[in-house]
Amino acid sequence: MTDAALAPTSAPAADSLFRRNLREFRRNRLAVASALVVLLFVVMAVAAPLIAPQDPNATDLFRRLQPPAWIEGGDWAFPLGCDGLGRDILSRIIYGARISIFIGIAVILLATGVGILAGLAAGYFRGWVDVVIGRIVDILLGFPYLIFAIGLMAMMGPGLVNIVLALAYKEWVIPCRVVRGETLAVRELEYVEAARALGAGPRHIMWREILPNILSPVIVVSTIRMANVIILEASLSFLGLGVQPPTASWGSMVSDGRAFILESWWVSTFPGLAILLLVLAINVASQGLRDAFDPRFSE
Amino acid sequence: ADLIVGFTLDADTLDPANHRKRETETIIRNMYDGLVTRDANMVVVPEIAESITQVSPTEYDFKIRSGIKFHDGSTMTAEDVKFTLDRITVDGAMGGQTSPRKGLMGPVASVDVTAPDTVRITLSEPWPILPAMLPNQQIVFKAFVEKVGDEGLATQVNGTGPFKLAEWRKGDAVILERFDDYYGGATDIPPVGPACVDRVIFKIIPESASRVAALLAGEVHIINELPAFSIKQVEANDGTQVMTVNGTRSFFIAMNMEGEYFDDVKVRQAAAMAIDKQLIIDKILGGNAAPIDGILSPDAFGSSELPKVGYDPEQAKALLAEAGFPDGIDVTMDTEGAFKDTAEAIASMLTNAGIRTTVTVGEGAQLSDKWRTKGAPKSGDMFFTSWGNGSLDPFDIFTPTHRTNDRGNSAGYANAALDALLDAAAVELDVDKRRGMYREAEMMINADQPYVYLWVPKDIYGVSKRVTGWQPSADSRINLHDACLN
Amino acid sequence: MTLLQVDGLSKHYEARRSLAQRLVGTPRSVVRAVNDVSLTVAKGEVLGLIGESGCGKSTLGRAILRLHEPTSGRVTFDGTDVTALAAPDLKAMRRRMQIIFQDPYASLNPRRTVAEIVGLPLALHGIASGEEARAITARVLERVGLRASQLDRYPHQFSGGQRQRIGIARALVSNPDFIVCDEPVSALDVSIQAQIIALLLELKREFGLTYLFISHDISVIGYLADRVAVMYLGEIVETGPVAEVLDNPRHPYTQSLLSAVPEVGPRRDKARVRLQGDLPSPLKPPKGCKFHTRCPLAIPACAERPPESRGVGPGHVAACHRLDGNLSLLEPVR
Amino acid sequence: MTVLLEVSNLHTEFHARAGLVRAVDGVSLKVSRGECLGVVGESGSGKSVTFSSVMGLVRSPGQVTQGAIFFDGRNLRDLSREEMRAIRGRDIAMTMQDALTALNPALTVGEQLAEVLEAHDETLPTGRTARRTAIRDRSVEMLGLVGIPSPEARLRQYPHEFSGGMRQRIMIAIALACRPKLLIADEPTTALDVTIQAQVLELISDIRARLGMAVVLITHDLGVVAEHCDRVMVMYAGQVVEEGPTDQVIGAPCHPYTRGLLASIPRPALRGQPLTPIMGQVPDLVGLPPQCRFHSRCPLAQPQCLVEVPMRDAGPGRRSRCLRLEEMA
Amino acid sequence: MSLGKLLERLIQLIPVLLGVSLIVFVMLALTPGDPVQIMVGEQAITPEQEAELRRDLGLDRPMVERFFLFIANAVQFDFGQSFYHGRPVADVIAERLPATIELSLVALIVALATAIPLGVLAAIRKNSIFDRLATVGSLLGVSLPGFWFGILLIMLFAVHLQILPVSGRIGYASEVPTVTGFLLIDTLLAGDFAAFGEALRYLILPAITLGLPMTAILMRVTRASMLEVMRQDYITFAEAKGLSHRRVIFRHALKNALIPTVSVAAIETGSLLGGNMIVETVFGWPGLGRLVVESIFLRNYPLVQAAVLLYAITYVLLNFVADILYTVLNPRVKL
Ligand SMILES: Nc1ncnc2c1ncn2[C@@H]1O[C@H](COP(=O)(O)OP(=O)(O)OP(=O)(O)O)[C@@H](O)[C@H]1O
Ligand SMILES: Nc1ncnc2c1ncn2[C@@H]1O[C@H](COP(=O)(O)OP(=O)(O)OP(=O)(O)O)[C@@H](O)[C@H]1O
Ligand SMILES: [Mg+2]
Ligand SMILES: [Mg+2]
Repeated sequence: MTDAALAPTSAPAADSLFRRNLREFRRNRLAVASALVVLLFVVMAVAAPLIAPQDPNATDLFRRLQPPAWIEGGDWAFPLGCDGLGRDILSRIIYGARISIFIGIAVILLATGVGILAGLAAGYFRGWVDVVIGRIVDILLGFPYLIFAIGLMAMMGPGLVNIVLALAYKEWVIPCRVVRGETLAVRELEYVEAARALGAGPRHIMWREILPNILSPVIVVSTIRMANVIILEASLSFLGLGVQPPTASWGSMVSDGRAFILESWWVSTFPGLAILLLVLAINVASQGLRDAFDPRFSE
Repeated sequence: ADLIVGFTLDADTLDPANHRKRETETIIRNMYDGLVTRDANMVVVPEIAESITQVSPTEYDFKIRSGIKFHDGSTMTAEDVKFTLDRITVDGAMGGQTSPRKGLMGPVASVDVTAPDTVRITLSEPWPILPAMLPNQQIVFKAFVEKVGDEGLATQVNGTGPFKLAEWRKGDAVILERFDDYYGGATDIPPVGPACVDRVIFKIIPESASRVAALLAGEVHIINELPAFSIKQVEANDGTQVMTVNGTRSFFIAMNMEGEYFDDVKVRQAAAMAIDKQLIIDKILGGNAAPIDGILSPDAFGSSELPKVGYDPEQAKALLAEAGFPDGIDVTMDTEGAFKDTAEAIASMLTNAGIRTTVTVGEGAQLSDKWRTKGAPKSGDMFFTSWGNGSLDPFDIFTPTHRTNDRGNSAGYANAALDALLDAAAVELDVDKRRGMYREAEMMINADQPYVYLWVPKDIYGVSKRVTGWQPSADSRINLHDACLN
Repeated sequence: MTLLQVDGLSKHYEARRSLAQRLVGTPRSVVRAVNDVSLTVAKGEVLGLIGESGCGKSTLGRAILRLHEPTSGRVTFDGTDVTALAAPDLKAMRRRMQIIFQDPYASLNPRRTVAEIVGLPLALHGIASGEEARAITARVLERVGLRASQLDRYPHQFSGGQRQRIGIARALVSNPDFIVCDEPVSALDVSIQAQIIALLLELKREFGLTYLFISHDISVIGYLADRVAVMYLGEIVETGPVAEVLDNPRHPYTQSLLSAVPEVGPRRDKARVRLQGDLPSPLKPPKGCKFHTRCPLAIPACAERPPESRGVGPGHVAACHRLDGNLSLLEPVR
Repeated sequence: MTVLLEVSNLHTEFHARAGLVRAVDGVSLKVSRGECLGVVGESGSGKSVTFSSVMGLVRSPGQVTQGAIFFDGRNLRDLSREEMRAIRGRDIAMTMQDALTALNPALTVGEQLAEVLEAHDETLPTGRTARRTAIRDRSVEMLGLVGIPSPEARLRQYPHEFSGGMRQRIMIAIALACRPKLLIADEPTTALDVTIQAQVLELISDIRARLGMAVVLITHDLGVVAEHCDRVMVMYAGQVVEEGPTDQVIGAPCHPYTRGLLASIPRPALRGQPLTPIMGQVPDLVGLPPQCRFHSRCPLAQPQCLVEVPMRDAGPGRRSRCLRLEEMA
Repeated sequence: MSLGKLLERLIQLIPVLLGVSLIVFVMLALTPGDPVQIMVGEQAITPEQEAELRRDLGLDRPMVERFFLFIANAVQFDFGQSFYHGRPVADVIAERLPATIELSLVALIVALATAIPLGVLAAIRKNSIFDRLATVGSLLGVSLPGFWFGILLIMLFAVHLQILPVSGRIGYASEVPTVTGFLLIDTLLAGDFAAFGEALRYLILPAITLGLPMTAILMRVTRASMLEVMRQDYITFAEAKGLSHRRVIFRHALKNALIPTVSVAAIETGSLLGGNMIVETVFGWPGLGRLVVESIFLRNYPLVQAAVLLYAITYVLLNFVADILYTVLNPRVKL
């Protein structure tokens, strides 16, 4: 063959699809800013002991429902005021980030892991595997979410691990559906057939050929769902099934504080805003991810 | 005018003999009257009965007022009273089912109509508190029950109370209408006569913030279970005020006497000393509770001044060290979600005194499996809980929580002398003697400290200033017979 | 010497019916994509396979490789009955029988580098690994006209023609004897198409390869095949040496196909055969001769029974009821 | 023959992620009434964009930046959106490559046909029922014209209920519904099988002859051009590189690209002889220098070719964009 | 739609309902907490009375027997007696269900009615200020914890502005005869327009709280699918036909763009129905959700079982409706 056949292509050398997508993502300033906010929250969670001004669990009934610093009766040592037991709201928000983010990440990791396994199996093997998994999915979807969560929590008792399980039990259905759909599409593609023609077995095909190609929609969906999980944890708290005291989670803070909302609005409003901000940031960032990594989904 | 009550829970059923909830009774009680009732000071007074005579230790005669009409205009007779009481006390009297309210009637052996206007209740053994328990039962119309059946009674009302049922919007509201032919109610509680307002509506608002909001917005005129922290706001609001009444529910912490730490009375005393009750009452309960040093509320029969366990964390630490725990102990305290706040405040006080306490919030059903074990072995360290005493008689609070292996004895307390004393007091007819026996019992438990006795909170109501003639009552009933709306 | 022999090969696709559908009695629907096909390919030969879209060309190619399990029939490759092979032997056989796909985009995994894609057979069959595999891969890549420096790039960094070269390299790396080329050039532009055709012919000469070359472009087949098979609705209607079939087509379908091909060059008044109607659905193929619904020469017998294949010249076979009449659509009618 | 469409020095650009794409770079062309112009070129050479520009359908991020488009004496670039909309579908109609994607899957064929009549046909009666019947009759007539059997019933069906060839014919029927003066057929047969392709192309030729309209036939396939077009225009990388009467261009191309294209076509006649493909590949349109675009692949390339090459006359009715066209004869 | 397909659907329903019943049974069985204990509470009860009560409630039988009994009765729409209400579970649920459905439907309608136009507009004016505002708004919508937002709404509209009611379904001035249980319908049937308006007023806040996240999601779906559709060849072809912009957008684009919106709406409505107990609690809405949550805590087994089954049926039916809508929008799909 002549050299002419080797004329350079437009793409720069040694550039993976991943990096190209990342570059694309970086172009989206709002998304980058949001990703930074998320990062900030994560750092805050990790470094909580270093940055929290007060012990988050130290109660002081004399400071019960103390307003934020800028309001009459406030104190700059407790910038966002105190809750019903006189604990520093800011410090609890900082520590609460640990729980809320942990729950978000743990649930999504668990759900995505299970979802990928089930979805791959259903989409690749089809047949009865697909039917069985499909029915399980139907059953779970037909089961009202909160009822199941309440039942599960009542069954297992409260506790962080149980909250994660109660939230993950159905969450996996979503990645599962995505993975199954994508797998059904991808398994028909010629490169999968090519791998088979070369003698590759199902394991290789599922893990090496199919999975890498369906990961980006899964990641996109998972990040969006993470936002949802953080909100759902708050709902569980509302029903009295949240984390154990004195641990602070944003959800339990909002839900405990809602009783005071008419007179001491700050107790639930600040953690509520923290949820709002983090969830918003995750959503914006993941929409940016979606735009960059899976243009099919976006405009 | 419509008087609207923002109320926490809907009635489960409108059948006076087939429910177990206080909230249900509160609603029913405005449509059905009982043989007797209680006045604002919890004194039992005749209502449908004109007078009560104790004929013998086990026999009570009730003379029935004449001319009392049911809502449909029929006249009530002694037969209806007998029918009502039989329905409650005879096994299987409700279509094969036994009334869940049978337990409230004690050892009733039979109910007989001895004269056209007299009903006699015969007990199988003396039970001095029968009159105190009777306000919990309401008279139904025999012919009506036979017509609509037991199931029909769940949704239809034909009572003798000041209001008749207009409409029951399940889960939303119970709408009552004034019964114009009302005989007037207990003569001991003036004014007597038909109700003041045209209609009364129990509007169900379970979420307390929403209930308060509804009061402030003028949508409702009375709300129950006003949270203590909302008092200021209700008072600050122009048209509303706060009304309180001493409650009947005692709060306490059970310490597992079968457990590894609390088997030692020193540790139990240390716990009691570590807690600054008054501070919690002031700060969290807004001052709306009476501290207690024994199980009985200050208003209850037989209560008396007891030696106080003062707040003294240093002494608590010393006691702990004496008990062999100089470095303190690590324990958990179970409680229901509703009391999380208070429990946490207590836990942090205990922790300060070396009893490092973690609060575990559990669901009521599970906690009762764990703590109300009727003598079965217990696990866990502490249980922050409460026990109600609607009759204000020690009988239904002291015995269940302190008698060996009784249903509410969460501490696992076993004291044969106390058991004997309680059993004797239950059937003692001499009032003063009985009072003395309970004093003795209180002193006994005061020494053993199986529980940390905390307080009896007041019931707090938010009330529109338009409402007159209404007073909250200690049994947490909302009797709207005399309430008017300006 | 016969390298590949296909006997009575069929591949039917049956739409899955759920239990519920079966209970309700939803009728089964079967696509007879390939129906009782027999053919042989000699070593070193290029057999062209032409036919319209959906007639079953790809299915036949894949059924031969057992990428799709044949419904019935037998494939013998170099004396081995491929259809009877168990999994491990089949895997070994895959080294010798390869395939190149039509779509240079869909046939390369976008998440894997060229080295991984081309080197995959080496890893799967344990031929080589590590540096050795890389060296082999680089060599093959250079052979198909790419640079070794491009080994670590991803498919999207290549043009369509280059991607097709990667696909060819992947098929070549395990040193196969036989390659199914499933329309390897139809997605490419004319100028690129010529590059690839030239490459395939070079490789064939160099490695003594045998091709089953699938295409719907008669010009391409005419240019590079030794023999040709014409397919219609899952069946082979005519086979023969390429010159024979193109110059003297005997089946009316072949004839109309040839006449429909637009040709570059001075316009000559060639006789046109205008077929009526569209390709019948393979779900409900016509009875008898499958072409009879569109055939200008159809007689009642055509609708009743399928025609037998008959020799019509040296190595030239056609399946038509009306071969005897020696009719040809191509005689100028006007 | 009078000129119907005259495009001069048309430039259309796209602001893509990678940079500015000059998809159409100085294209000029003429189409006379009743004539069939073939447009050939490799994928991405700007064939479609050129004629989208003519129809005013270039969408963001694309933009027509320069040039004039005279149709029937009016410069289309000066028209308002509404005026342009009135011309589209009535005077200039277009068919697209893939009929399955070009027909709306959610609407019946009848509705898709009727709406174009509704939008443009001024001869329709105004009364509601009369109008409806008139539209219906016209629709039936159009489907009949493109050879769809039992058109009345077919009007109520959806595109997916038709075969590929029929869909293509339906699209042609829609395009022709208002008897346009110019039909732009963008690769009308690429997605079709040979036998069906022949049917459709003949249909277009037929109708052209009957209605006397001009046709622009965009295609990859020189064979199609050879058989159906009067004149041909060859595009390469956004530019026209050669144009002229079909037999002349195919018989004696005077641009090395055209020549290379013709030599690349495998033919049975060439069996055994090596093909002579054009080496290399189409250049990327981003940031091309202003020089001969075929230079890197051209067997005749010389250093002096590295300049901007204009279209030059190459005989009667023929033009070519090659510095060395004289040497090619 | 053929009868066969309908039958097929019904057959598919069976394993789902069986599975749901089984799970709820196992769940309740494994959950600690004894219904009898909870019921009796602080009251005194003898062991004999307790045994009798257990027998009355049917709790003395083994688990497996109870399960099959439940299934056998459920097939005849008999779900047993509620432990607390002294009446059949079916009656108790039937009284609460219309409120839940009404709220969910209104929330759904509000969500669709705002999400679709907003989504279309955002897509048409892609990258405009409006588009960005709508995007941020929709993200806010899914980021708010519902109960918190609900209470904020009450504070603002009911307490401070006093223009909307705090809680309940309708005022008590008028008496509306119950026909369907749906107040909006019943008031109209009664010809009482004032009551209709009042019922609407009571619906506003809960419907917004419940519908907001869904509005946000649907808006995003509509916008994305609209943009996707606008890129399709058939839109270009419609433009090439010289059709008016309105026709291209609403007739050609929207009809296709609604397809994903419908399927997402179906899924979301399912979670709307099953997840509105929080909104019901905050707004004192007398729906089923609240009752079920209470019943779980009270271990009112028959009620929980029946309600869960009902939710599952509703979910399946909703999907069925979505399927039908799907075929209307997308003729390629055949039911
Ligand atoms: N996996 C499958 N399931 C069901 N039917 C299939 C499947 N694959 C192919 N078919 C059907 O089998 C028939 C033959 O398909 P095949 O792909 O072999 O045709 P082809 O001749 O290669 O067509 P093309 O020229 O379009 O590639 C078609 O009708 C097709 O719809
Ligand atoms: N929306 C767009 N954004 C960016 N570039 C575009 C866009 N549309 C077209 N182009 C560029 O314009 C150039 C010409 O495209 P055009 O569609 O006209 O080619 P074509 O000759 O019609 O090719 P084909 O034969 O594949 O249809 C291409 O290089 C393409 O990359
Ligand atoms: Mg194929
Ligand atoms: Mg094009």
